[in-house]
Amino acid sequence: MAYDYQAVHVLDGTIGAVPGQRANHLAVHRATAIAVVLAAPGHGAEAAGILVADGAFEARFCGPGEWLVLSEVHAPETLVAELAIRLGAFAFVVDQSHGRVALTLSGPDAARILANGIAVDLHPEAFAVGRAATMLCNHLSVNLARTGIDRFDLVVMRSFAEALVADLKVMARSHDLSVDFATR
Amino acid sequence: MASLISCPHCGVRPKEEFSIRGDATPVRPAPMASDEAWNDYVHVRANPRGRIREHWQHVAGCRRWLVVERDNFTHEVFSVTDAAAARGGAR
Amino acid sequence: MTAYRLASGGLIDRSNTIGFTFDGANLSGHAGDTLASALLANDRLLVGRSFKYHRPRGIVTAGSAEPNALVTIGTGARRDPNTKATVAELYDGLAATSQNRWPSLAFDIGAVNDRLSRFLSAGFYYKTFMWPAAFWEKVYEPLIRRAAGLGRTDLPRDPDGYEKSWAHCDLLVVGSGPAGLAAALVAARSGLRVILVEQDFALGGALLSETTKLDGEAPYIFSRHAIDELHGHPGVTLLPRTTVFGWYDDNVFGAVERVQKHSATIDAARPVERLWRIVAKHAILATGAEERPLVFGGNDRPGVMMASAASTYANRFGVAAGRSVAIFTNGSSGYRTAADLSARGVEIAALIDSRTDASDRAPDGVRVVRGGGIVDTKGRQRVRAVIADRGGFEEMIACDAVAMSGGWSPVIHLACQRGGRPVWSQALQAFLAPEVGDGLVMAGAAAGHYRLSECLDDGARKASAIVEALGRPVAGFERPVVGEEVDPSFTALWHVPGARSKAFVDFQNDVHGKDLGLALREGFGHVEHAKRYTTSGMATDQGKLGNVNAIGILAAMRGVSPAEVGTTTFRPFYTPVSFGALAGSSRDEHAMPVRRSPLHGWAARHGAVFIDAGLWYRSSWFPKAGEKTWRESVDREVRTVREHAGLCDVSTLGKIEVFGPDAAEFLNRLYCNPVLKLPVGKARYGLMLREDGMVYDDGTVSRLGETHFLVTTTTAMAAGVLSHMEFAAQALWPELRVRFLSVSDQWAQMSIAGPKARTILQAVVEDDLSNAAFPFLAAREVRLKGSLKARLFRISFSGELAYELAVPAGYGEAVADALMRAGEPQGLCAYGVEALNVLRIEKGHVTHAELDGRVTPDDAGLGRMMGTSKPDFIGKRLSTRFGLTAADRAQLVGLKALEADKDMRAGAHLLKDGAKPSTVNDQGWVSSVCFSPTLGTHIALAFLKSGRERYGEKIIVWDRLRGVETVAEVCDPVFVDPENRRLMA
Amino acid sequence: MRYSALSIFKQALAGNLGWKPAWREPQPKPHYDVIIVGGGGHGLATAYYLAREFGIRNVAVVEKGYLGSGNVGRNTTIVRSNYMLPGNEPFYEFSLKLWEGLERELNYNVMLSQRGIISLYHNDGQRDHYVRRGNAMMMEGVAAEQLDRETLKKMLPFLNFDHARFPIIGGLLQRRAGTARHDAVAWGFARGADRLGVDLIQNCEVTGIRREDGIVTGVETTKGFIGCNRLALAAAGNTSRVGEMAGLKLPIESHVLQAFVTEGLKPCIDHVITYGAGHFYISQSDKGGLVFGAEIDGYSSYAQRGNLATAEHVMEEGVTMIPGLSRVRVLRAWGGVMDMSMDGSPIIDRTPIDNLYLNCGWCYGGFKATPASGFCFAHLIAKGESHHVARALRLDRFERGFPIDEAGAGTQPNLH
Repeated sequence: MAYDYQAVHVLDGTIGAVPGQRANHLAVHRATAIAVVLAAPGHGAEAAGILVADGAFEARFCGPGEWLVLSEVHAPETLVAELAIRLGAFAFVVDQSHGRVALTLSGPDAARILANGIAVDLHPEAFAVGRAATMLCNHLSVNLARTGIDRFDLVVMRSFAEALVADLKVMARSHDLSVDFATR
Repeated sequence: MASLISCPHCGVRPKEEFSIRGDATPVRPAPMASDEAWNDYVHVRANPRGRIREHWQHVAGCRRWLVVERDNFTHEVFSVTDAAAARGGAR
Repeated sequence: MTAYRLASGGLIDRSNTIGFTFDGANLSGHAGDTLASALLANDRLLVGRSFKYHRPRGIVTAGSAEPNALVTIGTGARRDPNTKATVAELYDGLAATSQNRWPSLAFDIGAVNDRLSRFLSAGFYYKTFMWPAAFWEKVYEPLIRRAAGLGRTDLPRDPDGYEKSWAHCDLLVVGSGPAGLAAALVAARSGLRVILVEQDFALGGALLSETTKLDGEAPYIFSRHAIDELHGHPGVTLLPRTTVFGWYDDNVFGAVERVQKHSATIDAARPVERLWRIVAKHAILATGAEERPLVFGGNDRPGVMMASAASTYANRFGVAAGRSVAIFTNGSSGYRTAADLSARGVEIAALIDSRTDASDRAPDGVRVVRGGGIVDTKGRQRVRAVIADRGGFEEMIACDAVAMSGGWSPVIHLACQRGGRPVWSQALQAFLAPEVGDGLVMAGAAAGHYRLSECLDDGARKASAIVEALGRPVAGFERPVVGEEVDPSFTALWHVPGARSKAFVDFQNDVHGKDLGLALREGFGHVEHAKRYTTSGMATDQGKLGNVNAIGILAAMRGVSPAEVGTTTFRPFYTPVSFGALAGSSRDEHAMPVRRSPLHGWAARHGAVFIDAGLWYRSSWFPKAGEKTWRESVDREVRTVREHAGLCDVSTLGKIEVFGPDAAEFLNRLYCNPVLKLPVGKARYGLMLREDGMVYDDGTVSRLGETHFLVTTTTAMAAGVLSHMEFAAQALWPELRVRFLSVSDQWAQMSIAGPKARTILQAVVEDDLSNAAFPFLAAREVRLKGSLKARLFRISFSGELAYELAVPAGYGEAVADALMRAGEPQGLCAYGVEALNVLRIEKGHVTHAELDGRVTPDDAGLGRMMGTSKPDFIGKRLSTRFGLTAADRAQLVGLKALEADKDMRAGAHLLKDGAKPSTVNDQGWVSSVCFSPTLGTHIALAFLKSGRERYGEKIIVWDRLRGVETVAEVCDPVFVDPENRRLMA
Repeated sequence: MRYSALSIFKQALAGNLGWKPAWREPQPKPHYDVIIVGGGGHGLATAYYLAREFGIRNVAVVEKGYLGSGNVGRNTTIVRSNYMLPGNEPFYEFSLKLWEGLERELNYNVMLSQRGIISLYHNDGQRDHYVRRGNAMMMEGVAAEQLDRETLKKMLPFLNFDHARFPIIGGLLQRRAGTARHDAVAWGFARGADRLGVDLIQNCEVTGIRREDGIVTGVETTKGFIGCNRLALAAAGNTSRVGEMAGLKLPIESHVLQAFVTEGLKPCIDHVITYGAGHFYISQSDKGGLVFGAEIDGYSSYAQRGNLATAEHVMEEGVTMIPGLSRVRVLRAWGGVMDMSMDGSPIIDRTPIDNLYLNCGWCYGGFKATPASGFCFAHLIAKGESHHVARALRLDRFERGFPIDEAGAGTQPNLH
């Protein structure tokens, strides 16, 4: 007997979609491959160099010698494999495609909504496009990346995704926000 | 301190992103050090009023352990360094 | 037009009439009114009763220092007790009720206290009510409690929402009066990010009630222009209705914005209050100055108010404080009030000036009594006359209001919240803020610059200095031309001599001059003692009006300067802040995040009952049709596992991957048992100690590669263990080349346990699972049929042949479903943590019920695991301390119930048969209990003194709390399969 | 002068002008039998019991500020004896028994209000823990009751039973527990000690400890040298600083704990209630303010002030336990300096230095201990040996391996 396993998304049934494409939108990504790269001790600079120079991946800073790498095009296994090949002995690569959930918050009020739970100054001069860091959003640790003036990605532990979406809705209560899975 | 800590890796963050362990001055003795040295390490604290060094972890951020040097009366912070760097270790 | 509303003037919108109620009476006011101004306009001067003597009290101020006019606003679950009428913005449908009176505001039984007041002097309660002892709780205390207190609540659930927000700025300006506006304008024009906060609903501060002209116009015109300009700067945030309540370390300010406290209908989509945490590079406190009351006989009579308040009511709200107002002053401010009121057609009964040498000019036709003082007031619920004394000559002056001005105190509260002590200024006869460093400066009246021109200049100057400090070019600020202005000089007068009735210092708490005298007489002369003994300054206004007078009076009595007496400590909150605002949206079900296992949906589909375990919800048991109690379900699940097989969700266990050339050495130092030689592909039980030698956590260590490990932790300690490992790696042994990552969320993990486990698992796993190919403690990657990669560990908590299978979280449900289908012919059932608990108790396995932080490995029967030959591991050294190796320590044992009809339960203690219950005779406690379906009896794990020597002993399981005592037999804690045949099968 | 309803009546008729100071303001004598450093609750109680129980009256209490300026004037006034471990429970029960007779003993109404403390629990594990604790109390003869959810719903209908993240499933009640008026405790002991001849010396900061041949002979103070035969430290959060003057290194860290009070309300909460899903605890003072607190801020501090993040967290716990608190306004926050010990339990012991005695490590539970702490410390100083209920509270218990770790949190003081 062979099995064909279907993956379920942690927010299936619990996302509480707010339909429409409103001024601000929270999109939950279903199929982003996510890996964590841990630089081998003493090889932080080499690993960073390879990740940046490569350009094929979007590496987001988590901490010294630690990055989240997101990919919309790779499957989890291929992402890990490709990273491992490129990084060689300079890093350990761990698949976290099921361990994390990626979301995108966009819209003119995005920074204002986030300020209802995030202490980091999100003024574009203080947290510029391209910056990423791990930080607290209310009671949850998230990796926040600014991908545009009015566009942020959040990456959160899978088991906290439901709580994060609930929190973001409350944070956006005074703003116009739609919530759904990303269409692609 | 007590409202914000400037993480050397992540920048200025609110206190609640960190958890604190305590005095960073005692150094773990060698396994064969005296009973007194071990008792001092685990139990005894100088606890001065004024300039102190404490271990804080940036748990909700980069998860690094930091040494925060600060005044425990004025709450002024003098420096925040990575604990491993403070011990001269690799990252 | 209502009784005291002036015919014209003020910043109220007379075209917009607003209806409200006070104690049920229908009244009306105008948009722009406060509740207080509207009540005054309606001749509702009596608004409350004082705390102790229940004296009738009126409106004293026009701001946030108000001690008397506290009312309850709102009805039902939206009642806000103790709300200051003087700052409450009037809105249509506002329903206010008075407090601390019974049966009515006008007739209050509690006022009998006033008649008895000489027996109720400061601290009287410390000296009596001591006999008979039982009377305190039964009689005296309930009486005191009922008489005390202010507003009423029966703690209904709040229907409204709250929000919190962070804000960042170069400059925070607190207060939107002349100094604040000037500062904000300079900073905004210079391109700074500015936040301007104002506690009032209208921006403008003193400019809204000031009459000195700016550029020839009413000053509020200037403030409107300034605000319009500020609105146009993109870097400026204006926050009216927002009070900065606290100044915290690193120049972080707490502020609360009243978003919807000025409306009868609440928009549920928005918060009613918002808490701001403002991170400011610099801050300017332009908080103004508070006028001081004068301490004279009868100074609490309704109708007696601050002179500045009388001016504000007239100028800003178009309300007369009275028809004929007596003014009592010790400085120039009283003359300004006289001018303001006269200009609006209010009669001045007299202007009584305590100074003999004043040169201020009163408006034409106003009678001035120089060198005089009020010694008493007449009237009951409204003043109708004052008795003025000049050089021993007394005179009764008819009036229906008294405006008093005792000088000015800069509002320095925030600047003193971080330990800085106020500094007495002899010149200003006031306390000024201490120098607190670059981050925070005072400006305008808050800095002791009282003249309007000085306020504007000072605000602009302080902001310019900040712009410069930030390295930016300073934009210009051209101060408007200031008309004739007042320099409010005064001669301090702490206590008006010759008081003929009580002269109050603290209005709300009914502290009068004599109370302070008594405190001093009894040795409570230190300002903190005096405060605590008399309760002066401890009311909801925190002494904003009274404290400086109290200090002055103490100083005078002690014959020292107020500087020597000093102030009490300034602490948050500047004005009271609701629990709701401080808590924000983190309440009820959202108090803490919910975590659900990747198998949650699977468990739910199988009918699981969930319990919370830390932040997680875990499946507890899976009731089947016909099962009436949880025990029936759990017993069935246990039997099924022991006889067939069961599947249990163990995804919530912490999982940490460890990498690096020194990974083995690192883990060898972390666990008390040896790890170094663990072969690749094998797992091992691991026990972690704290440095003090007590057990911290247990779990498993699996070696997935030479330099790659996976460790598991208990659900409860997952976060703690990760931090502990990070500490060890970063702070203790940074030289070790090791890295790790929590992968808890990546994996759905299920335990398949029972004699049929292998058969079932083999149906979905490609790899050979035979005992030879995959023996006990094997741990490695396997491939599921259908090519999904998984991790498989042959470990057992239940004592059965068991495996833990981990698959990427999203596939968890599908794999669990496949296993359930594959196991159906074998009798596989889903089982929950309750059954798991029974299984592990039967097997004598410990959890945190046993490992409670006070237990050594030896206590738990795991002493053999200690790798004592290892050179070092965390906890090694202190585990050899005398007390941790003492022979009479409580050791883990099993208990078998001997009385079938009596319950054993966890938390019971142990006593020798026949021993008298006492702490000395206490032999230990029961940590875990279950009914064992396998043994058909109740069994327990317990800690018993020298327990391992006592197998076979009959012991009393003593549960006096639940009234159950029963006898049990002490035995080995492993009840099932001590030879481990089952798990090796 | 003796206090009574009659004295109040008489004095009132005389315009309250005849009241005498509650204590003298003496100048220090050159030498005392015993000097106690610290004029807080514990120091004053020690002085009182030294004089009253053990006949040692040539005693001075030296206080750097005003009497009661430390934690006795800065706490949440809770009095209870619901402990679990044998090293603690008899001691705190002894204390509660002393509380029960304190008012008549001191002729001072400290307003002990035995309104009961209810410790809520939220899951089976917590229930078992509280049952273990309740049975430990009953072993010591201390009455405890287990309350089920239905009983709690009747007693405390305002609790969050139905919408809580962690539902309340029961509680442990000690009826004899309650609150007392904190300042009055200091004042009552001060007055009592003064009447027995103890010199209470305020505004007198100890700046050094003089030793001759290793033996303590007195203290240098801002009012000059004062000699003594025995020196007793009861300096709470400043213990390490005073101890350091004698070369002592102690198992103590000083931490800040915030407490809060709301505006006055008519009676609405009649018990002391503690929240098991957090650390929140609350009661209502006789004046009507709700007095509450929760966990310590967690970092070393001598600043007597806390941070906003902790305050917000305390409020979150508060409204989660009692949703109706939401619209109640918090009036004031304050911070005390806690002498956190390494196992969360106190120390009443001799020190390695002759004639130097130590009373410290009260963490944030010192108020309830005040009478027993004073009594047992006085016993130790007077008799040279520990009172039997305080025998476990030794300084050397850490190195010898006999911690009294009520929380099971190990040697990290901010976790207790």
